[in-house]
Amino acid sequence: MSLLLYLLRRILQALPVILLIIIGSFLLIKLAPGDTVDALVGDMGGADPAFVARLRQEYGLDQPVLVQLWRYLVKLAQFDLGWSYVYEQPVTKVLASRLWVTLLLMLGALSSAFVVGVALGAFAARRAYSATDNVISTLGLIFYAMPSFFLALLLVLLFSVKLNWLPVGGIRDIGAFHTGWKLWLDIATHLVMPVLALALIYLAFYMRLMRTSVLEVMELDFVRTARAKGAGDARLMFHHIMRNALLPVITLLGLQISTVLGGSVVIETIFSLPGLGQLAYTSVVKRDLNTLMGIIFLCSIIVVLVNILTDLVYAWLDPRIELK
Amino acid sequence: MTDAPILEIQDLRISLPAGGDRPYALEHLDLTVNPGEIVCLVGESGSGKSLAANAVMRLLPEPHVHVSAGRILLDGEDIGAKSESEMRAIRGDRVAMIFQEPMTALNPQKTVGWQIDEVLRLHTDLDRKARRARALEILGDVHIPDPASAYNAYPHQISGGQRQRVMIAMALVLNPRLIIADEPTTALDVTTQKQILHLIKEMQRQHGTGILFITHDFGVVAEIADRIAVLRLGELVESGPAEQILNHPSHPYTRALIAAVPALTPPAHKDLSAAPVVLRAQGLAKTFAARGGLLSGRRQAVTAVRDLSFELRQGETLGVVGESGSGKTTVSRIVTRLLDADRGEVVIGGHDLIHADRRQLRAMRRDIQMIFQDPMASLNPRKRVVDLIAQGPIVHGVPKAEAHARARELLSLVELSPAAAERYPHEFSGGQRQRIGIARAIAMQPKVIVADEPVSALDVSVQAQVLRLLADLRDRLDLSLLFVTHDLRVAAQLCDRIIVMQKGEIVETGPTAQVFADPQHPYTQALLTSIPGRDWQPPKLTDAA
Amino acid sequence: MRNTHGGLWLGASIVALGAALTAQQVAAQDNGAEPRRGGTVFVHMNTEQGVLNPALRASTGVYQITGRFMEPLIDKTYDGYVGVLATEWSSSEDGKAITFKLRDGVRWHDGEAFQCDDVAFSAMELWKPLLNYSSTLQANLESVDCPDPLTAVFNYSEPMPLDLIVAAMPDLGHPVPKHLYEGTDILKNPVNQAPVGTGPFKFQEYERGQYIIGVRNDDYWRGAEYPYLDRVIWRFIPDKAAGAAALEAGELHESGFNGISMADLERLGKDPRFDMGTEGFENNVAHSTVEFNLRNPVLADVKVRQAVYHGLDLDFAINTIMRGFAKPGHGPVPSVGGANYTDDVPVYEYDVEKAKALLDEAGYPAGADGIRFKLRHRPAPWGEYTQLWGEYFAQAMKEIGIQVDLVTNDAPGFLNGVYRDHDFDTANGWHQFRSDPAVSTTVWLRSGAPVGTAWSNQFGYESAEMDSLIDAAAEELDPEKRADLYHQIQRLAMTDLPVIFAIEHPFVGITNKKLVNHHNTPRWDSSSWYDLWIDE
Amino acid sequence: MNAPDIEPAFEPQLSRPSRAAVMWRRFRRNRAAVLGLVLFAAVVLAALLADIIAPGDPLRRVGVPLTAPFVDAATPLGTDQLGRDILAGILHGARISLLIGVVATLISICIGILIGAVSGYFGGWVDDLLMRVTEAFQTIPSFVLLLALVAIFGSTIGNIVIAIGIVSWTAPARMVRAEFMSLRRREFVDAARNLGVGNVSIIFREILPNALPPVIVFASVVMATSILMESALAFLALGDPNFASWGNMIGQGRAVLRTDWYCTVIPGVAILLTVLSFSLLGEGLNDILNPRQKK
Repeated sequence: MSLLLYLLRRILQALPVILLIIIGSFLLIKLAPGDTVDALVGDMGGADPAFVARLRQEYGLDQPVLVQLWRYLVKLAQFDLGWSYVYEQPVTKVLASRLWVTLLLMLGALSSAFVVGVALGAFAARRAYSATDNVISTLGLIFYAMPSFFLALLLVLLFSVKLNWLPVGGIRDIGAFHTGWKLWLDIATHLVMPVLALALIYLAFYMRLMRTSVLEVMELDFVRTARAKGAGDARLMFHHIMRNALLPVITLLGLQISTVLGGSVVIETIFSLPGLGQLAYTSVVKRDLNTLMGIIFLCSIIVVLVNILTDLVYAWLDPRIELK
Repeated sequence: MTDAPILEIQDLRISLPAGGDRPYALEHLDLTVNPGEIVCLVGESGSGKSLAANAVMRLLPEPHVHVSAGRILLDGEDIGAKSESEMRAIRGDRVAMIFQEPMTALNPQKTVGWQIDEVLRLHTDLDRKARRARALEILGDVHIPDPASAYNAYPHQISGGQRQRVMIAMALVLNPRLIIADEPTTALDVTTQKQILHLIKEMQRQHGTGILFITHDFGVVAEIADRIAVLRLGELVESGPAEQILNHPSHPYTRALIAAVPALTPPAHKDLSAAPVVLRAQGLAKTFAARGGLLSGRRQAVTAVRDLSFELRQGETLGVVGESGSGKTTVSRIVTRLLDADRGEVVIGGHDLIHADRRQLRAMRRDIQMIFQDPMASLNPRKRVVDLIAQGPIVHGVPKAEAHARARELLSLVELSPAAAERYPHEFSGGQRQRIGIARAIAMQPKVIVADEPVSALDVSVQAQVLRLLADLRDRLDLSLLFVTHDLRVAAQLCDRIIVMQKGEIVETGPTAQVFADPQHPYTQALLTSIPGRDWQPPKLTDAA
Repeated sequence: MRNTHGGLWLGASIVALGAALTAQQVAAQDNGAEPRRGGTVFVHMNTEQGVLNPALRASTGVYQITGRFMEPLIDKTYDGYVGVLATEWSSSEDGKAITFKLRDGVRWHDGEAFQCDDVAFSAMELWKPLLNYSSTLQANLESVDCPDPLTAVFNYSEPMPLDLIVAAMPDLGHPVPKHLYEGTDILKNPVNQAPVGTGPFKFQEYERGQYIIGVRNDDYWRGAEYPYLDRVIWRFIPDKAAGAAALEAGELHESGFNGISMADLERLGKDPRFDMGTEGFENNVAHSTVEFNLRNPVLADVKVRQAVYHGLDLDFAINTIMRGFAKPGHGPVPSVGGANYTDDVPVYEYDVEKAKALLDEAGYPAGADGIRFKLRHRPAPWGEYTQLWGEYFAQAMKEIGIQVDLVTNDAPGFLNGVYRDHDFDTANGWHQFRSDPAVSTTVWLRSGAPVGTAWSNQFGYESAEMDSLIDAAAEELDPEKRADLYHQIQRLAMTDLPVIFAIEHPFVGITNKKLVNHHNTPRWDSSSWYDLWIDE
Repeated sequence: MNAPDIEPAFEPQLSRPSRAAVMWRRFRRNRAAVLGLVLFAAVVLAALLADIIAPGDPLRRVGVPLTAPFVDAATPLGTDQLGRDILAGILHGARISLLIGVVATLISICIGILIGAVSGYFGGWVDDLLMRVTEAFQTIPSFVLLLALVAIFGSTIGNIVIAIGIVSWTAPARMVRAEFMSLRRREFVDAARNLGVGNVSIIFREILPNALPPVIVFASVVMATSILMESALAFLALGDPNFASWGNMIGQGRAVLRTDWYCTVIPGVAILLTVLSFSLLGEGLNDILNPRQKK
């Protein structure tokens, strides 16, 4: 019950933020030169004036901006995200077909970056200032310093073109018409490189933070207590240090979720993954306002949910925090 | 067996990393702990006493800090020759440790039961049920009121005293031969401290355990020690039976330390009823409200101070005494208006500080200055000493050159070299920093100085010097002091009158001598009887001025 | 009723062709093997337009997909125009009535018969009011009569040259099934995304941003052996490098319209697994253009524009940016424009000294820093090569003392900045030629288009002479006279230089050699692929 | 007998080495940080010497397009698709990258400090409001916002820098806020208020200098991400083509990656090394400014 209340309160808390985002982004897009009709005409290679004027009227783009905003908000309040004039589909449908790809990508990248990063970070901290530590830390930094697209291109070159192990792009082998577990296996194969490219960047973050955090926790009194109790190194690490050291890493995980969403733009482009990141970019370029607003709305909700989730995990890890 | 010493430290030397202040943290240390004996290792900060304890557990941060000479024998076995896994079997089983700060010494993420259970799991083959039974039993032994619920509680859910009981339970659960207690009561309130000391003694008597008790507080030493060893900068200066060291110290350092312990004899009562009232507090109240509502969740409202009134007269030192949570610190903040009171007034020089507007407030700040508890935290580390001291006058319109010149004069007034002016706070020791804090306060030529635990973070010997300086300045400059402290010995030393606070209210007030001699309120009585070593009268050592 | 000469000839040849079409004589690249039934072809799509109705969106990006599903009345082959859904066409003497004979026995994918009603509905409800470019072409269309189910008569208020309408039909003459559109909001009709046509493949599935699947139409009018393929799958891969990698990995079979970068085209072209070239794109030649804003007083001086032309090293541009797949332009009509094309126009060869002299003459001497004046240049955001063009332009202009600041924007920003706000000095982009100058080229040079119309006259160029030539050409029925008028237009455009038609280039495609019978018509990527088969 | 010298004289310990020397010693101990400093110095040097080693406009045509490195002495690192000297591009690009890194970081840190300081110092509704705004910015995927800003306002170098600044101020703001929230409870702040020092003065003169060290360390991260962001923008063809930037070089080189790898790889490595140098420097700064007890 208290958990439900907590969730309700968190969601209510998020509403003004989401509203702020919606209004802000709407006005921002409206500041842009050109609208979706211009973009459509650009794709078509031109059109005559009557055609253009008719489209504008059709899409309601001839109205004042504030009227458009008001109409949008009214529709949004009824959970209607509107119509995408670029995809000629309801935005909900456009988003639904993309969301799972991005979620898989993010989940895969973040979880592998998190797990490996935490493990390597803890390992490096145990051997702090040794050669092993230096190698791990430096490799982490190099992956972090490498532009993601550069890394992605190198991966494609190696694994797809040279070795022909992995498909170059897409989310599944369309012509194969796989079903069941074969389909999932196929999707997994397609996600290996994108996930890797995205994960390697974030890996460095988690690794470095975990290393610092473990080093800090190792200095704390209760670790000394545990040692005084006769606990061995492994026990210290797993029962006493790791769990405490995870706290800042969890916080970072929550904070980074939107960054990862953004970072997936480039990755999705390179690997032709039909995800939200690529969609967001296309929507900006095509001024597909409804779709873009839909993405931003959806992202906000994801970010809010993930943040609530990380807070719950945090509270679970740290009994001192009370969910109130 | 019974007479053989549990612990023998022979000619121990602990090396520090190269490039430090000194090459050895500890040198030529000899120490013996016999069964059923409490040996107090006494020293000020930097004496190396905690490292000695860690060396016994072989928990030094090696290789930077390591034992470079001497032997440590536990029941006659050299622990230096043990392998790491043998050491692990010893730790927690034959030797246990109790730390200073029970909050940080317990893993915040594990329940009390889990943490006691861990000791049993590591060193016994008991099954889960048996371990649980043993843990509950030991929790009962250390007088935890409800062992079953404490077993499932997290450390933050129980009080500080209970936490230290849990630590003791954890140390005792396997009946170790030796317990090393590293300042186990320093972080506790006096009344709790008394109970914990009592508990340690009781346990030691029951189990015949040897205890190596590390402390800086001679009051505590007097309370429990069988034998005493005094350390100074890594060297053992004196050791012997408690009675001998406490009453007949021979080494000058020991004598100086003992001389610095404030006596429990308040100064003779000065009659100040004729002196003008410089500060009058009337009906002060402060509640820390539950913030927010829907958007941030509810917190319990806490009443820190309720309906508090007192007067401070010219030249008087008024002590505000109480344990943590009594509201004494809130009083100091309200009176200086660092915190806004909910109700009441504080009248200084005919003006009410609480309701002063921005401009009046700024002018009135001159009249009431503050000396803070933590000499490191209260000085901006990025400012030079001269800027720190001159800052107040400059803010109030004194030309910079003049303010700086005055600041330099003040340095000599607080017995610091003028060269100190150009230095940064981190280059000074704690006592020196507190002198800078004092100089900063008097630079404003205030009518009232509020001192919030000004010596509680300092070593005993330094404490004495700073207290002497304060008393001296008060008399020379005819200052009025509002002196907030938890330490009754310190209060007895300096205060003309005291206010005893409990849970935001004054329970007793009166001239210090009178309160000490004949406390009326049960709480005051409890406080006074809890003063460690109250029965020990530090000897008058003529040579230590 | 009298057929015009060209119309008669064409009509006759089409009848012959139509009769012989079932034979396999078109297989230009036929490797001699027997065509194999079955298989799936994967096609690379660079852009995604969301609308799959060529009668609503005239764009190669749409044809590339819908070409398999929906057929035009007339298509273009290397042998000229051939009937697809029409079998014959002719014009009345006054040029105000055009008659199409329709093919018998053609059925929509849903089983309904294809009839004149469909053509009439499409022309009046879609081609005339809704289809970009077609609106201008069909501006004078008054009605379409159906004297019988297989005859459609288009009635115009002004003479309509048969050449023009025939040339326009492959792109702008796709009928839609009337029974699925009538009485609906045409723009919102879901059939626009799930097309129902008469072509060799039936639409099956469209996953936005990912793929479209077309499956074999077992009831295709050309006969049961067509098409050979079981399936065509289009994959949307906007990233060119990713597209190239997918081709290389064998995940795609074909990419057209410069869907991958020139460097990768060149590289894969050397790979024995691929055919690479401009065959099959002849219908869609484009000009890379440098456009002037004549509202700028500096650029209003024709000498300055000539100097700019002289300053461009077109051979360099052709060889580096276009990798040799291009040639210098000669005005608004490209060399594939047939009779309407002429190279008898003024030319401006690469000559830096001459350029400088012209600028001096125009009164813009070089300053102390070697700079004469500055230009704000907007390169069109149509991918890598317009961007490179912009940077090359800046490079080249610096050589003759003109400082060029590049202003980049995305597509809406660019179109808005150039066509609506005229906020540019120079711009570069490309301009596609659509079979006949009257379809989409002359509108660029004529004055009077409303401000803001993309690919209209953004230069602020106004020439009464040009306007009257354009108007005359649009209504001239005699092909020779028409051609002559277009020659004059080209000469005038090359003299007045409101825009430099710097180089003309067909698009380049790359195809896996497993495909047989590919790129065997001048608009192959937009055609039906009924005879394409895969050898694997 | 005199009182023993318990507190050694009231003299400060004058023999201490100067602050700078201490810092340098701490820094030097971290070998990786020294490597970072060397790399950073190399980048700065490249930027400074660009006009001497490769004078003239780096965007002009100097040779046959797509000359491989080490083939022509005039263009030792080769030329790109338009015959531009890659070496000149790398050297002049160092300026652009540094410019983008430094200015974008300054912008984001300044916004971050302002918002974080006000929010953390005053708390209450001011904090609530500013934190909602911060959350809003943090919730929108920053790269998407960046894309939108640049796409909308045009890819001039100024816009790019400002846009990067706008999307990256939230982390510094939260950091400054957290610092302020803990520092404002410190006794030296109370001491200043007790002396009558005003809010603005307390924020900027008392608290800020103490809150800065972690922010300065974090600035190296912002700097690194700024450069990465610019390169990602350029990769998506949203760079400013009027300047030779590494991102632009990669973006254009990508088209010829498979045939002429050096057009992409050389600027790619330049970015990698520069970002690496910032990260390593950040580590070193961290050692200087937030020293831990342990060696």
